[in-house]
Amino acid sequence: MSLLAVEDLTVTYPGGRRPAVKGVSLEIESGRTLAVVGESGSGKTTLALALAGLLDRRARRHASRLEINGEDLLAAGRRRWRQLRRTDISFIFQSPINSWNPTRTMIAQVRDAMSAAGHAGRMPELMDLLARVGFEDPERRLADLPHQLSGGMLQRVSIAVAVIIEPALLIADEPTSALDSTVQSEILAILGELRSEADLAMLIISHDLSVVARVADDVMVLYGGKVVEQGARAAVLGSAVHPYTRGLLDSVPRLDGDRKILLPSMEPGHLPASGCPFAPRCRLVVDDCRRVEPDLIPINDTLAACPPAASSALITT
Amino acid sequence: MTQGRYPEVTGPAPGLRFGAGRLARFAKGVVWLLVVVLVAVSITFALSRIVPADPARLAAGLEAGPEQVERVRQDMGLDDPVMVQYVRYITGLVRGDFGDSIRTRGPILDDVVEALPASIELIVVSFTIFAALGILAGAAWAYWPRGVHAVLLRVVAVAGSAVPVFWVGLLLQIFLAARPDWFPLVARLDFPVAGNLNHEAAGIAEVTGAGLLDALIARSPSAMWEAARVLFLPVMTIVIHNIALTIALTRSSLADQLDREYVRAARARGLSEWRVVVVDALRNALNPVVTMLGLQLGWLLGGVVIVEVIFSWPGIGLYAFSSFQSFDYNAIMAITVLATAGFVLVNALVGQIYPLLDPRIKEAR
Amino acid sequence: MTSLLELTGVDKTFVTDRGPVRAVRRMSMTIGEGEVVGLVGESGSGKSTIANLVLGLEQADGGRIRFRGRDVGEWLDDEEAGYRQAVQAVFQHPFQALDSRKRVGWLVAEPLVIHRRGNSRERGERVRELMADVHLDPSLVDRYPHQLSGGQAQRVNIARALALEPSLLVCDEPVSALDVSVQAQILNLLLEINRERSMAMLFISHSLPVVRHLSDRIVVMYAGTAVEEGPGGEVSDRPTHPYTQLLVSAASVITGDRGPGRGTMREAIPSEGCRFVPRCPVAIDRCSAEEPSLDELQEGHSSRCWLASDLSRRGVGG
Amino acid sequence: MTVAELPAAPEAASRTRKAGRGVMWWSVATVAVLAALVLIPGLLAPADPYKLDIINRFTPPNAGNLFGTDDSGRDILSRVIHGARYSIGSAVLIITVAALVGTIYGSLAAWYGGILDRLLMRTVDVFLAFPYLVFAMAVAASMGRGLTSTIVALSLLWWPSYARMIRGQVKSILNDYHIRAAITLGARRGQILRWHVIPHTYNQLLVRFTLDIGNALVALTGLAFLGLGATPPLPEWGRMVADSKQFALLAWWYAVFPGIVIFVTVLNFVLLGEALRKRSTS
Repeated sequence: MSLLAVEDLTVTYPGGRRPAVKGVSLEIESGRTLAVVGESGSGKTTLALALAGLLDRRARRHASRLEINGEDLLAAGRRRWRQLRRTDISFIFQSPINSWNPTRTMIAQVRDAMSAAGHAGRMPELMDLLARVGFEDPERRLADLPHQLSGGMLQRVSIAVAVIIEPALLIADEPTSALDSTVQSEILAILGELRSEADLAMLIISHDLSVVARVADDVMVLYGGKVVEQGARAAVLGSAVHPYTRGLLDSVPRLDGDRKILLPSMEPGHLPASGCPFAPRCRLVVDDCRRVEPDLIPINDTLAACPPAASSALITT
Repeated sequence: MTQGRYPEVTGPAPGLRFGAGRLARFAKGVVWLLVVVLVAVSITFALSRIVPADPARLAAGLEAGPEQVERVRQDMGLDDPVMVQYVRYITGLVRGDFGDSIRTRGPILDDVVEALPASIELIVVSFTIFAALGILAGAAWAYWPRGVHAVLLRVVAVAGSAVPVFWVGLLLQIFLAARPDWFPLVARLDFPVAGNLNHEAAGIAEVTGAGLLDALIARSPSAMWEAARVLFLPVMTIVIHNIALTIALTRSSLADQLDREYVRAARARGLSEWRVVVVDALRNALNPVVTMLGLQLGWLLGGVVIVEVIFSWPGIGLYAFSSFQSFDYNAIMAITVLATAGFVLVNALVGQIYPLLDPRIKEAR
Repeated sequence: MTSLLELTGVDKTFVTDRGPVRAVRRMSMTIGEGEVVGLVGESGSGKSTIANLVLGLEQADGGRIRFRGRDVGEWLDDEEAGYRQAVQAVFQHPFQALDSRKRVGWLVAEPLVIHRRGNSRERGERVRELMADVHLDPSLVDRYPHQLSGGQAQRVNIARALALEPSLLVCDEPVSALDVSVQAQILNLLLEINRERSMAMLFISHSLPVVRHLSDRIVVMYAGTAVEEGPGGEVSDRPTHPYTQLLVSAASVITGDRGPGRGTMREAIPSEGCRFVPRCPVAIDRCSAEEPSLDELQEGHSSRCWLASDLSRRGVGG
Repeated sequence: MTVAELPAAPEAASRTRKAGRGVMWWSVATVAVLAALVLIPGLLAPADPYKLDIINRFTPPNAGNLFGTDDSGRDILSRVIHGARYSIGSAVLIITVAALVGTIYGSLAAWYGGILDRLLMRTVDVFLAFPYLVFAMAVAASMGRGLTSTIVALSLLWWPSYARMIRGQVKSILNDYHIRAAITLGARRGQILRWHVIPHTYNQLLVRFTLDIGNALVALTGLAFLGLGATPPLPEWGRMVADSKQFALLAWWYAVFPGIVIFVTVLNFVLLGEALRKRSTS
């Protein structure tokens, strides 16, 4: 049974021209990692927040199913969500420096978090975990204020605090994009290690395909609030069919690529009010795309929301 | 590149020197206080010497002949060169001597000491009420931004700052003290005496001169009730006028903090709303509020004049007003100096609060 | 290749409230006419300070910066306009670099007005030309910056920089604030510009793949100084400094390789010896005692490491 | 990177924007009325504000005297209308002088920086440390009572806050990225200041100016209440309320109506200022 199961999740902000997240369905099993890929405006952060009950009060959420550990959470109140965040769901944010109160010492905030989760007595264990993830001399350094620690160190604390409560689900929203590339790979390695040890389900959100490549089992590509393609990591990264996914993959400069050639790049564009959100930028666009919102259909090894891609895939194979 | 080609635009700010320490900062503060007071003294002194009215004439009284006036002038040292007078005044100040009042004919310091408790009582009580209520109301407004209370608070915040304080005082007097005589119209009429409460009538001893405090010391509930009734209208006048800014600033500052990512992150860690909103966000939001409250407390030292005049509150403000009315320039100078020093001191104290609210600030200004 | 920009032994120290910070230490590098040099390093490595020094926004404490053989500081003092026309810049934050109260047309024309090029009709003509050069829709002239997308805003910045036809373009992280799909467009545009106008560029980025894609030569910076320098392909394919090797392995390719494991996380930078020692997997005793110099291993490929020749033979991950 | 993913709520925003625009138009209209009072009181006032009529003193509000009459039988409404010139006119004058002096002073400090900046701003700090009411009393006492000396006193005390605000603003604008961009384009000092710095101060300056006219009005009438300011028989608003004090129990309208006019006027400037602030930040 899936640890997290979501069906047809839609989140709307009052006055938004289109929903921030529209009709997203996903499942994650324990011990597996789902990566959600998307650029700014894709609705990926909204999705993550919705799954932790952290949406803004003005946001409206609809879904036909929302279950964690088999528990139906469609009607869960704020109290229940808070309880869940103390025991079952952990969240890691993008900016390590912004996820801690700048005016209180780290140790005070870490203690707050531990006692909120009912683990006040496990501080020594947390220190051990911190030391294990490469945070030297945690007792002393945690007495500092957040701005006195580097981004990499702060993110290690965030991860340690998130993991020590032994959650069933770990949601990480761009956990490395504010960090330097060498630090980034260390953080990813730590996340991967802790995940497989604790056998928890992980949802990682990123705009960076190299991050996805490194940690994901399954990949889901979001554009304009809609899932445009999803599948196993190898399939999405290796043989994606949706023009947006392809475009993303192609437009990343690679170390082993050709030097000083033009990268295949996508047209700039906006989000249309109706039809396929990607239509204005798409090279496969046909009239239907502007009228009908395409559904996910199996094409080759993945599910993709692109009928024209399906027909061209048939032709090429 | 030569110096000064461009405005100072780039690079981190030139650093604050290290190891200055508490003592050095304290010394700096004292020097600053002295400088400000000296400037204030000098300006008011210069002004007082171009007063169109002749102090000697006033001091001698209207019936005095020219010879008498001349003698008074000599007694007061007003015929000396201005610089001599200035130096004499400053040396007097250093010894704590503000000179004599023309009006009451006693040393000004005595008058001031007598009037001070009543003013301090008024200021402290009003300040505590509007600061506490304002922060509370502003915080509630920021946390629950919609609803009837939000509309109400907006009205208070906008109207409160627009309403002239003397007019509020008059209206309160007309509609709460005169028609239904729920409250005493004015504090007491047998001015000048120390204290704002008729201690004799209330049957308690006069210890500090501040009615409420004396009633507390005497443990007399009836006197406390009387003291509170006396205080009510003037305090309300000050609160109505000052609470608006506190509410508005607390609200915008807290709303800003509640939008920050760390608040969401704290919620994500399962912290209770109380911890997130009060321990984390509100504490951070108080920084600009404290700055403003410090300034307001400073202004109150001067602003209390109007309220004291309306309610005949026998404090330093009323004393200043009476001195001004009778061109008692020595008294006016003394009050200017004291109020300025008070303002600087209050703000120095406020400077000590910043590091408590935000430990990133080492060097408090 | 004649050298256009030359930095020799440049030093820059900032005084901060936590004591002095040496942002740049004895940094030397050159850029030839029409050459694209990529400067790569992590945050705090001093790479942006280099940009500011070249642009005269900061003053070096020591060493020399020469442009066309002439000291930049001197040049700025005597004839600033001349230097500004020759050296232009594109910054990291596309929106912040544009005055929010001015329209696109005004912004693109600004350099022409400053340097008194043409009358207003000719300038209008030139603005249209420039916007076409950076593939901006001419109908955007009346927009304010906040009405643009990130990619469009960065194009406006590039158009402004091109207006004076400079011979060197300093690009300080020009794509790191942009989405991946937009990033490719801007990289392509810069590549076109380099090709069509043979404009030299100092291209600064924290991303090795991005730098490698665009650059003829790569300079790797660590803790304020260059640790490796060489032709683009050489540095990324056969890195000889352990830091470069770390960068290469961190920039793992998409094909599914899980990348490197984690090293120990030490961030302190020692004040003597090789600055990289605390993070170096191969450091020997000599490294902590004595800082290596930037030595040439092969034609045009140098490395600041005692073990460089061994490491170059063993290759990445050796 | 993808920081601004949460879309603002455009609908709610547009609702408040509409309300804001309503407030703004209302305020602008009121300001126009006030301007008329200041410029042509003679055409608007029903009676002569100075004409004594002892027999009809303390007439409560009626059809002939909408606001009633005062202790000398003068028509309060007419006095209020004529008083606008003295009250609002003085407030505008004070703030204009303060804003002008403060802006120049603050820009100089920010632009040159260094020792000059420190020196200039220390002076400002000294001025800001004076408790204004007491200080104004001292000034007025020495210059003699009257509207002029109060205007001088308040202008003297008001400019430092502008100097501080403008200095802070210019400083922060000079640190903006777009200034670096302008420098690298080769823009000269004057051009940077003219094109890229000063226009960015307009919004806040305008907001502050509007709010401060209200504040100055409160300060001015407060001083007038203490007998510092307009001398009788000038129909200045604060003076009128002050004069009414001793008759407060006898003729409530004497205190109430001029007070309401002051309140509404100040409120109006506050609302206009807030509306302008909202417009400039959205």
